[in-house]
Amino acid sequence: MDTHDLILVTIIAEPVLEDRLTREIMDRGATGYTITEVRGRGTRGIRTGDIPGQSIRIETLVTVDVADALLDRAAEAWFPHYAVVAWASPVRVIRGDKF
Amino acid sequence: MDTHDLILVTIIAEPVLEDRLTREIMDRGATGYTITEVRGRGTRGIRTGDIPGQSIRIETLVTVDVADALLDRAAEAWFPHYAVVAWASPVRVIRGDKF
Amino acid sequence: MDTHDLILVTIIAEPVLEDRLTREIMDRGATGYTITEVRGRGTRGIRTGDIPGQSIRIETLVTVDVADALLDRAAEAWFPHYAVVAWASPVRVIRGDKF
Amino acid sequence: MGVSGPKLSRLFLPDCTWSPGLTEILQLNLLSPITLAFALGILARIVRSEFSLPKDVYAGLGIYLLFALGLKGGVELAKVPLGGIMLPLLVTLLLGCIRPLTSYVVLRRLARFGPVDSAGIAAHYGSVSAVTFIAALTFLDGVGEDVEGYLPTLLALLESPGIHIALAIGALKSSDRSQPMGEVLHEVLTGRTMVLLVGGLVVGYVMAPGTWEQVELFYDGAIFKGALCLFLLEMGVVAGERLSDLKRTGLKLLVFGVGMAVVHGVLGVAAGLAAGLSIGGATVLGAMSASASYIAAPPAVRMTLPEANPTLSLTASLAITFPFNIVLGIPLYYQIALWLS
Amino acid sequence: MGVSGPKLSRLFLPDCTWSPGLTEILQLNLLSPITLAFALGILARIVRSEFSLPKDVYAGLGIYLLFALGLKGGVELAKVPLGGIMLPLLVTLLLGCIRPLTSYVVLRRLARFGPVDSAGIAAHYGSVSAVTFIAALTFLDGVGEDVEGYLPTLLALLESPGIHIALAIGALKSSDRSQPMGEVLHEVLTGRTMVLLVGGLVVGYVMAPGTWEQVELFYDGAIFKGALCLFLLEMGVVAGERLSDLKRTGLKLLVFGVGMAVVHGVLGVAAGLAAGLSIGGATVLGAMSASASYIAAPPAVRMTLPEANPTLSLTASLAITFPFNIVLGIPLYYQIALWLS
Amino acid sequence: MGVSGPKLSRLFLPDCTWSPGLTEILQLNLLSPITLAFALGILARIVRSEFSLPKDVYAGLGIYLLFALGLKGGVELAKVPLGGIMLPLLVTLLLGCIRPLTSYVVLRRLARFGPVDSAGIAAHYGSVSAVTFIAALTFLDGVGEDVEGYLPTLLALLESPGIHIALAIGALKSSDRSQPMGEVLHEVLTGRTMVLLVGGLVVGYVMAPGTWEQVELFYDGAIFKGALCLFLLEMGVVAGERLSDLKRTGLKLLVFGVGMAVVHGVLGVAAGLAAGLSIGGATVLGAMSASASYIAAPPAVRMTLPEANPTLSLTASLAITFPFNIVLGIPLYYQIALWLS
Ligand SMILES: Nc1ncnc2c1ncn2[C@@H]1O[C@H](COP(=O)(O)O)[C@@H](O)[C@H]1O
Ligand SMILES: Nc1ncnc2c1ncn2[C@@H]1O[C@H](COP(=O)(O)O)[C@@H](O)[C@H]1O
Ligand SMILES: Nc1ncnc2c1ncn2[C@@H]1O[C@H](COP(=O)(O)O)[C@@H](O)[C@H]1O
Ligand code: NA
Ligand code: NA
Ligand code: NA
Repeated sequence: MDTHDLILVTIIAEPVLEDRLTREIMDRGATGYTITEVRGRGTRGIRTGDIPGQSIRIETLVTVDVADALLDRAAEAWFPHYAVVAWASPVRVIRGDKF
Repeated sequence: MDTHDLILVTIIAEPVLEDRLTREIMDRGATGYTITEVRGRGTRGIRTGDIPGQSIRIETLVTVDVADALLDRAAEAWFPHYAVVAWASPVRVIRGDKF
Repeated sequence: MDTHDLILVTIIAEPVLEDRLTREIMDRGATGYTITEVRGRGTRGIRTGDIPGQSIRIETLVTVDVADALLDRAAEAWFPHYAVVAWASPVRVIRGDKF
Repeated sequence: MGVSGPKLSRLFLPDCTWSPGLTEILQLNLLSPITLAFALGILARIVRSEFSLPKDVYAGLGIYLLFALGLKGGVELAKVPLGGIMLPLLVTLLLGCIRPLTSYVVLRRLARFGPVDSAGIAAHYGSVSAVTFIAALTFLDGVGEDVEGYLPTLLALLESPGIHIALAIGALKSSDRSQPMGEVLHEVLTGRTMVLLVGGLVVGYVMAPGTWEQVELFYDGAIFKGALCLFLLEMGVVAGERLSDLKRTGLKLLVFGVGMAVVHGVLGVAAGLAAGLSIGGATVLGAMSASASYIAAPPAVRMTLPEANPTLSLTASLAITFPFNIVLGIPLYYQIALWLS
Repeated sequence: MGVSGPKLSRLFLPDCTWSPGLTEILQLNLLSPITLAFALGILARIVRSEFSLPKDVYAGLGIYLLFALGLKGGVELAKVPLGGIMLPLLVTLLLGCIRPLTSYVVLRRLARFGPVDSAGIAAHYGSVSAVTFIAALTFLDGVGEDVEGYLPTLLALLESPGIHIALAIGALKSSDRSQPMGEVLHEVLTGRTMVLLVGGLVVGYVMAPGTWEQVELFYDGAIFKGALCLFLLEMGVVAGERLSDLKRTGLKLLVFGVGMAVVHGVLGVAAGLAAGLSIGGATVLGAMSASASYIAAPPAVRMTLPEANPTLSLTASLAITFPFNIVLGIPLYYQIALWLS
Repeated sequence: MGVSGPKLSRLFLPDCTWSPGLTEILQLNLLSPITLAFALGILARIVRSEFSLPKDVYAGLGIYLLFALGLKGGVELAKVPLGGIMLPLLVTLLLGCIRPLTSYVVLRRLARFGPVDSAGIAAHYGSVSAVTFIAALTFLDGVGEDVEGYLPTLLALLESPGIHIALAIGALKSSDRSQPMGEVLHEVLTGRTMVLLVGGLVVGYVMAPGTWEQVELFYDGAIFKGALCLFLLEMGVVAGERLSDLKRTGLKLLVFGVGMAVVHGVLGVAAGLAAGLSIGGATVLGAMSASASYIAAPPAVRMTLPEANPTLSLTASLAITFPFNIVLGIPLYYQIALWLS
């Protein structure tokens, strides 16, 4: 079995950001992403919609370089004004050549 | 970019526990959490509701100390009687100072 | 508190595979799994249903051996024809004796 | 249509003792759309079909049914002098206090369940199933029997006391009381049923005259009954899913689920007649009394009595008592009401 | 029923100055099923009930209501000569351009909010709430007042210009314009309201004769009103959830939310009468003009003006202006239309 | 209304050859609410609107429509002697066996698709689309043509044989048969359509007399048609989403999707008339026969023939054949039925 070590970047964000975030993720070199509808609570409690606390959780498997680029961009462009939380963790992937 | 190493604690639990778990999570020092509706199967097959197998998945980014406190509490108070599964994994977070 | 180191295997797959995948997961020695409804985008863009992009995300906490068996099986039987992505990461579990 | 027999027989044939036999009534009930839809749902599970109503649609239908029930009840309540319903209210409250006790004693002494499991199951049988109530109304409508319009008020009253009494017993017997009772009390008193049924009652009661007619078609008649069929289709799926648990939970739970329903059903009918309810009204009170909760009670029990096995109580209320009442119980309580009156 | 008084009084009693007092009309509005359902939803939140309609059911009801509104409006639009509605269309467009400006100026100068927050809130008050519109129609139906059937066309026209004007102001004032305006324009113009309301208008307009009657029962009358009650029940829950924010956002937002509604309401009524609308039609235009968006505007503002605090605008439109209009505003605008005409 | 022309012409004007032209009928069909709602959905996708019905609401509407269809069919089935429908049943079964074969041969020989892709697409065209069936009923109702009430029975019969025949062919040609055929057979035979349509047929058939009337308003007439409009609105969105695939899948798939529909449509009309169906009934059988599955077939094909490209089959059935039938096919089959009879 052929495995590769990659980074799983997980981003929790306001739903209005979906289009922009996924576009930026793909632009920076990711080959895909997976989105889950979630709800939650944080320090800001920003509520953008008639259903407060609703967020999306974006996961993307990327190489270390892409992960860095994504997190840099997040720190710079999204965090100042939006309710966004992001983290990265190392994972082992099969079909790793695909990413 | 300013990153911090934190622990991501993930808890799968029966939906009736939502209020209690989130309260205890915040009480023990977490700054937030994210909840996903999930379904699953385990060894107990406990079914509490008219929709069997429905559970919630709570994720919270916390410091090592808070993670320990949470898992201790889980082992002691929730596991004996409830269908709860919990795990911890190290992650790298941006905006880490926030947690 | 009694913790164990286990592997968390996460699989993103087409919904039609749910029954087969969960059966194979249990057959190979897992004690349970958790399923989330997700949507996403990848390189194949395979669309199997009237709601394109809909997938399931299966998580299962298993021992290293079971994880290897699962990923081997995935590489061999599921990847050639189905839109499946899978990865593994080490986690620390309470109630680890249960798995 | 021989269907409207019972009522006609009493109106026009006072000297004649003829009344439709239990068989005739049973058959009518078995072939009603709601019983058949329920049976179809069970059958779908038995053949291991993956069919089920989407979660949100099922919840939405449930909300609609409860709110409709409340509104109609409130509109009718506004028409009767409050003094006239004091006795039915009192009798219902009594049933709410007695039923958890009878359930607990039977479970503990006769069926020999442990104290915590007994309390957990008793909380279910101390409360009530709104769908059973609705099915009873629909059945009586089918046989042409009139009922008091304010009955949903009694349903609202019967829901919570029994849960709390049973939980209090359980709390005394349990070593691990997980949740402060206050929280559970709050949860039950502000639950879905309370908001929709009690809320609907109040809204229906205070609504400006003439406004009910503007929405009646949506909340009553064919639309209500049609939505009820879809709801029961899914309840069949849900109940069918638990049929497999029946083997594990054993014969004594089966006997309890049926026996308790009949005992409480007869008690309810008798109490209803004693309080001056019509035959139809007493039948509905009997059906309520015979029913067991599967929506409000389970989370309350799970939170306060975590040691209680939820499979026992849910299988009993959902896979035994509920189908029994829908298929056989309701016609039986009606027959008993006819006899006793 | 004294309810149909206003209209009757004008038809049969030309010499008589009697008309139902504001109190009478207010009471009728307060005790309408939709106001009561809304109040029940708020109450459920106040007692911290966990009750809420499933997300998808709430969205489904909203879609049904908007599409029904569009269809009906389109069917009616096909009956009037297009020339006859040019003036109302023009007046509505004017309201769409003026209201974001009045809102911005009031917020900036009188209430002394920052420029970006002012623009964000003004985008909400420059747009419109479809539910307020529907509530106004239902109210007028209740008092027996006729309205122009094509009014949904005006609703569709009033939705978007105000958002874009306010966002343009905000973009000038903001350092961080996150989203290219083109994208936001696209998003608003292809949003849910546009597809369902404008799309429904077109479908209703071109539908073959006789086909509307085949679906009318589903899209109009009791089913429409009954569904509206359930929708308002959940809107009550949603608004109730924001009541706690009122403390944080302060008194000046409260004063703004009510005051702006009244000012815009009077403006709308006057504009409607000036454009030749009936008393009912002018009342509806007043209610529209007085209302604030909470569906189309929030994401548009969030995307273009991320520095604006969304709590302020949503609390104002959803927890202040919306309830005010539903409970007091609509009867008030009606009264004003009666006076002005 | 000239709309009821066709039927009237045959009843009252036997000597007169006038009948409404294809153009007239086409126009009526194009301007029906369901065609327009479908077009609106497609348009919403074309302008890249994010509008779509919530998943659960869409599924709930589909469940309602199928169950309503089954119930009505069952009630009607109970009225006809079973002997009288043997021939239509036989003919339908034949269509179920022939259509996957014609599809496979055409795909393989004329369109030159690979064997596995051909089998996959053939499984879709061997099965049936319930919405096309409903649209045909609604169309015939619109032109005032009567149909046999038991037609849903034929629909139920036509759904599964074709899938299994095509999958069997595919399994012979494929190297990698992933799923044991038994499992797939079970999945199709216990699928949503089977539970609701066949289940509904049985429930409707055995229901006690007089009970259908109690729920008829909910399951038939304006509510059924109104719900159908909403459903088709979303089907338009779903089909519109696949329009972009048309470019990739190429012209030959387009020609296949339309040509196969017409061939199967004519076959179905002829078979229906031969089996003694009315003009309306034969039209419906033609529409059924011309239609392709997009609910039951896709997962069955995906599980058994993973090498088959699902984009091909879904684009053909959903973005080509379905719209063609809704917009042009149904009036065409009707015209052919008029000619052939
Ligand atoms: N410590 C945390 N752990 C997990 N999720 C979090 C945490 N803090 C915030 N979130 C998620 O991020 C969203 C926005 O957080 P915030 O920007 O802090 O309001 C919340 O609604 C949560 O879903
Ligand atoms: N090995 C596992 N891997 C992932 N999730 C699990 C596992 N075991 C249990 N779960 C989840 O935890 C819930 C309760 O499990 P249990 O207490 O074993 O019945 C299940 O419904 C699953 O969602
Ligand atoms: N790089 C990725 N990161 C996260 N999820 C992915 C990635 N690539 C694919 N996926 C998920 O796997 C599904 C199938 O991917 P694919 O087989 O590449 O079409 C997608 O719909 C996504 O949900
Ligand atoms: Na209950
Ligand atoms: Na809005
Ligand atoms: Na299908």
